Amino acid sequence: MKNLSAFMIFLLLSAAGTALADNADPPESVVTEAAEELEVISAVDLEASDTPEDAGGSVNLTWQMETVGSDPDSLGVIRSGPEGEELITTLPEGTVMYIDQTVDNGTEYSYWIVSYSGGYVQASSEVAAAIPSAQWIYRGRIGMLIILSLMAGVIIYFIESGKKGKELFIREIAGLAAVDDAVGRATEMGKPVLYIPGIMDMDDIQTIASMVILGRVARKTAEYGSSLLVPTCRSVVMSVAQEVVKEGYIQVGRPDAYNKENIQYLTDDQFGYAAGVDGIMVREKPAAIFLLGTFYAESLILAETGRSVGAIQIAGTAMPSQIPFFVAACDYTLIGEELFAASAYLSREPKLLGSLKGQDAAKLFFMILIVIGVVSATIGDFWSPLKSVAEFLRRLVTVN
Amino acid sequence: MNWEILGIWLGAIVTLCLYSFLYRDNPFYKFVEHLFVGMSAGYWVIYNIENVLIPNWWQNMFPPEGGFNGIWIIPGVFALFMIARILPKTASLSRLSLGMIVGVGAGLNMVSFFQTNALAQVKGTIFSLASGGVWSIFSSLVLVVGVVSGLVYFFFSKAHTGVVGRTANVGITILMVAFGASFGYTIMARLSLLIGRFQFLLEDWLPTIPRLLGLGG
Amino acid sequence: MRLVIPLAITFTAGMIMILNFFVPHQPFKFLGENLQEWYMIVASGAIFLGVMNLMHVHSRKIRLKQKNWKYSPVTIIGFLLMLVTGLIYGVAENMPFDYLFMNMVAPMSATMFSLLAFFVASAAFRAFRASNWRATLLLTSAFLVMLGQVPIGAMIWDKIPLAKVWLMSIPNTAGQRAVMIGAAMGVVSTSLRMIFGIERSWLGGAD
Amino acid sequence: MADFYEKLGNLDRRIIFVLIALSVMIPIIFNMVFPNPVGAEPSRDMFDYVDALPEGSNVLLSFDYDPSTMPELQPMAEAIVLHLFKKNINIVGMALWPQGASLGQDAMSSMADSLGKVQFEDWVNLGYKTGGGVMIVRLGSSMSAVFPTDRDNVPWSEIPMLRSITNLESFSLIISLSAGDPGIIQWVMMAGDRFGVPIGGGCTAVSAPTLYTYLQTGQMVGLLGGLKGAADYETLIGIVGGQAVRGMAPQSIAHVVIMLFIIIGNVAYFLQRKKGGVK
Repeated sequence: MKNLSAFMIFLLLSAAGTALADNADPPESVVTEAAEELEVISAVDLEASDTPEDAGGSVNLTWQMETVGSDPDSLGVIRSGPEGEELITTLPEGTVMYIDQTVDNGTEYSYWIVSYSGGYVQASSEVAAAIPSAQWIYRGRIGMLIILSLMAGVIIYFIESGKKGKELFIREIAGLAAVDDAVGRATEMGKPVLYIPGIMDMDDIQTIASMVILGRVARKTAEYGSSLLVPTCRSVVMSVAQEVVKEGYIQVGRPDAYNKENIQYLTDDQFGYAAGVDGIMVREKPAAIFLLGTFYAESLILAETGRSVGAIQIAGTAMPSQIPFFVAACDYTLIGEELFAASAYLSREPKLLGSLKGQDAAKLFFMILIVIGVVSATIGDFWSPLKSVAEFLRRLVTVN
Repeated sequence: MNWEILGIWLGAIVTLCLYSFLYRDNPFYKFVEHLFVGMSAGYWVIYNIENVLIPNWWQNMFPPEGGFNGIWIIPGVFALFMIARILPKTASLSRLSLGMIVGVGAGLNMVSFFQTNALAQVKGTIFSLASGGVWSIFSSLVLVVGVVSGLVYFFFSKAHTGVVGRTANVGITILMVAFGASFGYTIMARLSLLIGRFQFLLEDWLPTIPRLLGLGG
Repeated sequence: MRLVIPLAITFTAGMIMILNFFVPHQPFKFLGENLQEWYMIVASGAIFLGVMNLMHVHSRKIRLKQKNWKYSPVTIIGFLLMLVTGLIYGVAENMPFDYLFMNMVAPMSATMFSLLAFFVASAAFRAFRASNWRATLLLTSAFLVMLGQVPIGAMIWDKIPLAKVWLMSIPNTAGQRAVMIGAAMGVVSTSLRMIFGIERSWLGGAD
Repeated sequence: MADFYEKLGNLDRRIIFVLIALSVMIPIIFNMVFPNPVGAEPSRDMFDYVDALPEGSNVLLSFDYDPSTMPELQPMAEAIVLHLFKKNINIVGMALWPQGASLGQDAMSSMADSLGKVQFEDWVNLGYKTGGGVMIVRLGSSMSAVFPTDRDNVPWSEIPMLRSITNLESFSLIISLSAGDPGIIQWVMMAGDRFGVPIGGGCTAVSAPTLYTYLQTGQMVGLLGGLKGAADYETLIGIVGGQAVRGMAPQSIAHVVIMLFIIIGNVAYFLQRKKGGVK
């Protein structure tokens, strides 16, 4: 009982305490008023400039706030242009930049920033003006544009010279030399050939390269008369694969042997696809498996299962993280660029071989760039003029 | 019916069925494999409708604030051309869509690969060898020699004999060391996935068995 | 003619994407941004083509009573289950579609992914044999990195983790860079062949 | 006998599968913890650098990850926060990833509660800001311009511990726990290279190799890579049986099993070749 009354007293006291605390409010507001007597700070160093490297219609504004004084409640951006003067936006206090995207190219606009406090404009900045315009080039990408055009020019030059029938040498690529054997073995054993074009869609350049190789493989399987299975992870890839394989069969005069059902879509799901392909591998027991295209983690799931059914496996990808698994689990692996060289190698067409020579020239260019860069940067540490050479080269290959 | 426990059981059953593949192909794996293919295909159809077709196409064409934006008919038409493949008569229309897809892909890949795979890597390789101690200089040298000789390995129009052959040999050697290292390094990440699945089976699923049998809480 | 129009579209689309990267000016900005989205829409719309093929293949299997046809209904039912729940209930959390995804599709994905733990082991056992000096290097560097990853490496010699870091940061970086730069050349050349119609077999056309 | 070696060399892979499964399962069931000696690794460099910071210094801790990479990065976050608090170093938390801010809050507030550290005096969470590298450059000129308030909208000027902080140069060290982009790379390029602030960090195992180059060039003072890095840090600051260290037990056993198989495979291969049993 005693406890209870003590508790009641405590409750009463604490309620009173809260009331007292409420009463303590006014002094605090006095403090606030005192602060308001300080001048409200305004924006300074306002700069307006055309947004660089855009399609126009945009002006960048930057400013700083004064440091001494009381903070405003909010900031307003005022623009004066052909449509007259208007408040274009209100920004929270502390903001120091704004991009106005409601302007027309070629017209001059003036801007100033006002500080609001208590609902009124208490301070205003200087005026700054800018004329928005559109640019024709990203300046940070000029170096890249030059190098890219140069390479494209060289590659196209070699393609043209290839077309003219210039004899071109190409070194042996073990994985591609084995394509015939692999298809031949499958035919002898009366087992199918399985072609896996990676898990990415048709916009992926490795998939595109893979489709080109599929065309060559299809011709071989048509010639030898073995069946070719192509499960795909994307609908568009399935469509292209159907076209390519059909064409391959037509070209060697075996359109009758083409079976559309062999080129099927499974699922867009990475691991659902892996599960489905694993199933095909253990049930159809292909004698040759091609894994060419873009692969992610599923690479080893496929390659190990393929290995376990005793197939000859030829893999190829430009994904640096997956190459090690293919190297470990497949008989032949096309590493990186070798995948892209495959269509030229298999077709032996002069114009395609020419493009390989163009690629070599491009690589040579980069090798020389690296060597000159490293040498000049190293010597530049002791003899400064060379340092600027290295700096120049680094800037050349920098893209912004 | 306890949906949560049912969910755990469904997850555990499909997990165990898929693991049975490690022993050999069997009806359990076949069942779950077929289920997986079907369900995931269905999932991606819905995903594409919900995350691409509705927000990126339909709502662009018919903005929620009203009106009609005619330019979005174009991708719709291209998509229809693609689907027109099912009828032999209209099949060749799909080539137009394929042309567009491959064009976008080729153009986009060309610049992005050139920027991030070529230029950025070349830039990263231009540095002074003369920094740090002997070991650091040696390492930098290995890096530069590795990149350059690796590129020589990829030369197609020169036979790998003589100086080119020897350099290409250095290149393939460094590639092999790199592949080995990368392989060994990834094992940990793969094991983590397996640990995650076993934790699910041992810590989430197993405890539900006594509960279902009415033993313990 | 049956190749000219598609190739013209490829050329135009490819050039727009390239110019879009270098030129901020209109109309390239507008076209470039739109084309990417259009591509996404077309590729997404094409999924119907894929699933129609999937349904066709499996119903045909059932009809012709091909090998393993008894499993084909599972695929069809699984597909319809997701499709119907997704269309009726939507994709919000705690709805049937989400429930099926979280409790079936996601565990199946995670389990397939985790098979890799077994496969890296069997691939390592079989492939890492010191049969020639290159294979020996592959084996040695893999072995050292594995040792460096786990405490036992540091127990044997405290420099082993350092060797791992060196292998990963020097030879591995060098190898990856060489592969990446080389591949970029292959990509540029393949893209050029596509954009300029030099390679056209992907359209099913003669080359 | 050559027959035996051949069999050994072509061992059924299912035996390997069983052993891998067991080596992961047993440590989980028995909750095993292994000792985790730390060699001369980047994680030790990281620890040494933090350990040598004087009491009362300010450290910027950026939580640049999201829940999907929590298993690797959250143990790091907790261990680093604990270490900094124990050393009486002030922590200014922030995030380049939206969900990082709340993950950071979890790590800091739970450690602060157990060590009696006071918010706004010993630690503060400024929250998430978009903009990545560009935003970091702005931090180099003025922190309060980018973060006028902390995560809970407490104004900068009302937080006592921030009085001594003007820009990035006010920090003795910046630590980024990074799951990708934006992350450590942006901190190194924008904060480290431009303003000369030492950068340390932690990252997922997958991205560690790319970041090792920054250690080589001295652009980073140390790095925790993946679960192993987290376990190292836990060991170095003396946590027994921490989250990351526990996760290392199945990893260790499975790694050893795989290495043993590689050895067996090679021994069998050589003995077989010696007997002339192989081509």
